[in-house]
Amino acid sequence: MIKLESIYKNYNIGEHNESEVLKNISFLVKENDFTILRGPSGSGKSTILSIIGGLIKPTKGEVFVDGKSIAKLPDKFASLVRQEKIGFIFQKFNLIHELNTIDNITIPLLPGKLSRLEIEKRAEEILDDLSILNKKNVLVKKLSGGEQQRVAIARALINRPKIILADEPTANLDKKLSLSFIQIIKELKQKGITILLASHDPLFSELKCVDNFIDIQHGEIK
Amino acid sequence: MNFKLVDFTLKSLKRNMTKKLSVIFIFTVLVFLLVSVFSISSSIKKELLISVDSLPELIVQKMSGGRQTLIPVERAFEIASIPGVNNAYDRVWGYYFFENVNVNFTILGLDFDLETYKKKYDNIIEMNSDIIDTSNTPFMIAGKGVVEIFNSYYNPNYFDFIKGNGKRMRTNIAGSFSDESALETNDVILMPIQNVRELFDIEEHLATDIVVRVPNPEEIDVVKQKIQFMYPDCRLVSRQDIEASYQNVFDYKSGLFLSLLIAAFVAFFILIYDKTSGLSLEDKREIGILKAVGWQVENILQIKFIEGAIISLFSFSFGTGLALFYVYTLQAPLLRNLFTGASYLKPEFDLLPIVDLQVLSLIFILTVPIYIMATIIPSWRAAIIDADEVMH
Amino acid sequence: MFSDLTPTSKKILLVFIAVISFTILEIGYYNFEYRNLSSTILQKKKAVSLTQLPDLAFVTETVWLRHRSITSLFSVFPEDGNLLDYYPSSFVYNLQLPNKSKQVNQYSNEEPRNEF
Amino acid sequence: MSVLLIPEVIILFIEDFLLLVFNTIAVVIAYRIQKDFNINNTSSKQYSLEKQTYLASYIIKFSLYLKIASILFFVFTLDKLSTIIPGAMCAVGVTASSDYGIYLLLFKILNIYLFGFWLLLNKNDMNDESYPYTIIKFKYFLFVYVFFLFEMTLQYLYFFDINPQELVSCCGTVFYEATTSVVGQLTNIPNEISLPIFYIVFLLLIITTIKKYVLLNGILNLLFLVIGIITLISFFGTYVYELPTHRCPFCLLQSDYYYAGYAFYTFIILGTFFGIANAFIKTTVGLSLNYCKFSLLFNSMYILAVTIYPIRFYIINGVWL
Repeated sequence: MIKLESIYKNYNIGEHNESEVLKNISFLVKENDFTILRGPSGSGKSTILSIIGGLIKPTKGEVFVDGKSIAKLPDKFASLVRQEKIGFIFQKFNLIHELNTIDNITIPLLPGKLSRLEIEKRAEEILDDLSILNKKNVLVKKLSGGEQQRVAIARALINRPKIILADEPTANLDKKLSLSFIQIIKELKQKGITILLASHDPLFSELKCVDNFIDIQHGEIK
Repeated sequence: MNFKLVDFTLKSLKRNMTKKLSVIFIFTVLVFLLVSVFSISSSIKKELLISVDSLPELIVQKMSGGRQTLIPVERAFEIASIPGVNNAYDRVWGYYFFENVNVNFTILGLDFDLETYKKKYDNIIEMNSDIIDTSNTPFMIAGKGVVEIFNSYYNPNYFDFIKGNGKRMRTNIAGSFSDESALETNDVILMPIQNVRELFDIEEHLATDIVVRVPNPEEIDVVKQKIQFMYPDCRLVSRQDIEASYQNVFDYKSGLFLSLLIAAFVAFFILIYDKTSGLSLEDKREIGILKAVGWQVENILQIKFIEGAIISLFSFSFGTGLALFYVYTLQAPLLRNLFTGASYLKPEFDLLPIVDLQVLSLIFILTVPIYIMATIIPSWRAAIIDADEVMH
Repeated sequence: MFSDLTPTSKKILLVFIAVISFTILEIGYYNFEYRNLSSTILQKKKAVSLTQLPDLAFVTETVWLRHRSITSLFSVFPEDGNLLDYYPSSFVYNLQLPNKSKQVNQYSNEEPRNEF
Repeated sequence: MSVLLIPEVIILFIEDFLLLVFNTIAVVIAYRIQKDFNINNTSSKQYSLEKQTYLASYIIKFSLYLKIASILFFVFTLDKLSTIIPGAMCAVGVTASSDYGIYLLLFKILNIYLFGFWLLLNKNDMNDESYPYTIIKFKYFLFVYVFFLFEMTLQYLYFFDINPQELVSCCGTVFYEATTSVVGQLTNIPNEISLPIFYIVFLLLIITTIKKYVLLNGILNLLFLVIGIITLISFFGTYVYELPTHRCPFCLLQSDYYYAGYAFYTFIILGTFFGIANAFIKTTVGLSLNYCKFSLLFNSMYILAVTIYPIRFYIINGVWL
């Protein structure tokens, strides 16, 4: 499902402060796998996720998402891949605070062809699964940390993605919320979604349902 | 037309309304100014143009040394004999300067056989005919402004003109023009011809100018050439010339006004450019989120364009609505003096409520593209923000 | 189509359409009002056909007399050399003098240009 | 008193200045892109070039819309100028009042076609992941920019050259046998020849559309545009005016003929635009599109709209004009 081949990534190439963030990263994530990228913060985990998501382009190397090489895709088509196949969950959730829950969740599908009614029906189903349907019209800034996290998850699921990329999802959650997050991830795995999660939270190490651990140290696979 | 994007744009407009309000305000004030100035000038132009076809087709004036002099009356008979001219009559008229108020009255001589005038112009002249029948002293029909001045300065029912030789000529006020034609006749005084000749001591065989009536418009140029050929010292002013000069002067004035406004358009462009490109961190973050969840650059350009279109259409129609109300209902209280100049006689007149769609489309084509052009580069710069930097 | 709009944006659209339709109605109203002004317009026409004088009585007491187009040619010169005249019909001069060549008179045989 | 102080003329100049500034930005981007745009390398320069393609296409798209609006406005200005220029009854006289007039009008229409072709090319380029035609389309835009500059200078020369004191001849003489002008001779082809050609070209258009000879269709569309305008002026126009001597392309736009001209010109321009665009894209880029359908649709609407007038006239009066 996701295949990286000798990915290199340097920032501000050619200038004095050129920094090599990723060196020769290659790994494979099979269909419906739950993989954890482990490593201290600043080791390039989120850069890898951004490259897989098509947000940034690698300096060298190939990236295959669902069998399609996206490294060289122009931004227009990279965004299309992101919209159709990938759901992003960010560390700081990155929600639009002035909009209410349902508006935040439906954003990814607005440029698409679906009518608003279908989108809202789908959003309500997801909110129901995550049991925050009662907060449908509440402004996001009024929601608690856990609820915001669930809204972020709902937004990632709205376009029925094949892949979920989560970047430090439990970084600013307390233990109880992290456990409930893991519970949600397990349900997603049953639904056949491939999950790639980057985190340095020890909580994930003892998880049984994790198929594969990849350790990243200073931009290299250990 | 993706209405979901329109909906998203409208909601984002509502969210950062305070920032957008300044842009809308600037745009509306500019449109308000433009529409009101152009509407006033087009309604005054309309006022002139409606009365142009009752002007004489040709006016013959004798010139010497670049100044107009009196024209021999018998020339009128020769001109009348030209085929195509149905009648040509001489006119005696001039200006009378009234020092106390520093005003010039236009005194026009008419051969007043009352019956033809009474029925022809009764609705524009309020005659009190008893004065005329009884006394044979000179009488006059005066415009509204003239009558007011006589009431306040002199005497409500007569006025003593001072002739060239210093003697007084008492003239009774026999009637006045109606209010509606104030703008055209506010300073006009009609008097019998012999009284005007007496006042300006013009001999019997001379006149001020000659009016030539040519019923068939095609003939006017031919008749004009013939008269020019007959009297090389005369200057001929045709109605078509006057109409073209009305058109010219208003284009000249509004053109001048527009070219002075170019500085304002440049300022408008820069203001809009700077207002739309000043993206707060919050806006940048929002666009980053949109791109992160799968929006393409084109989608963001689309919502920026929709936002621009909504703001420009709204401001344009709001500005136009206000301007039309200001000009035609409130009669443009301040801006009007810019056009009408200083006149002691203060002709009160209403601006003709003529809304010229050509003027509105002219202003639309002027302001909206400037606004959209000013937002092209800022919206593009916003649309290509790297989602990745904004995320962390 | 309109089902894609949420209530809040419908409100904003309503305000937007209200302003536009207000302006359109206003334009219609003024044109209608102009139509029933025909009596005053007739009076203005009659007044001018009686006095036979162009221009409007805006400015009366300054040095430039009202019907300048019909009287002296250079009265505005002392004010300021390059000042174009104030009065509408005074522009007759600009059109009048140079276009003497306009008429095909016996002096010049210049054909009017008509390459198209 | 030169024409320059008329508000419409000033606005035309402001619009053109805006177009000039933004198209110059677009051409600078076009030059940079066609020099070193390569989809495969992943340098940050390539990335920024890719971003700039959005700016260029946004500018050119908006320039086309503004150009269409400004050509309409240009015709209105010509109509307004006709009251000021002695001897000109309608816009034809005003265009004839300076040598640059007719060329300016032709270039304005030509530029709309060229900009339109670019946008069609751009749409197809953007839909393909590998951005295949980017370099070609921006090389083409350099070529279009030259025409655009040409039009700007022509407009500048034209409005400075108009002299409101000069007597001009209007459509009466401009389109008649005695004229020496280029367009005059063109419209003097006798109707017996131009009409059959007009209908034959249309038949050929139908055949080439069915058989998908794209290149031939494009050329025929070009011919159809020229013949269409000529027959409109010399034959169909007279039936709209119901006056055999009145041959004028602009008076059709006036209100007393129910703005028939706008319908005619929109149909013929749209029809021929899609036809020629189809051929153009096939030749430059080798991508065959199915715009022939639209071209045939609009061309047939044009033929229908134009032939109704003589037939109606014949039915009512039972005699040809």
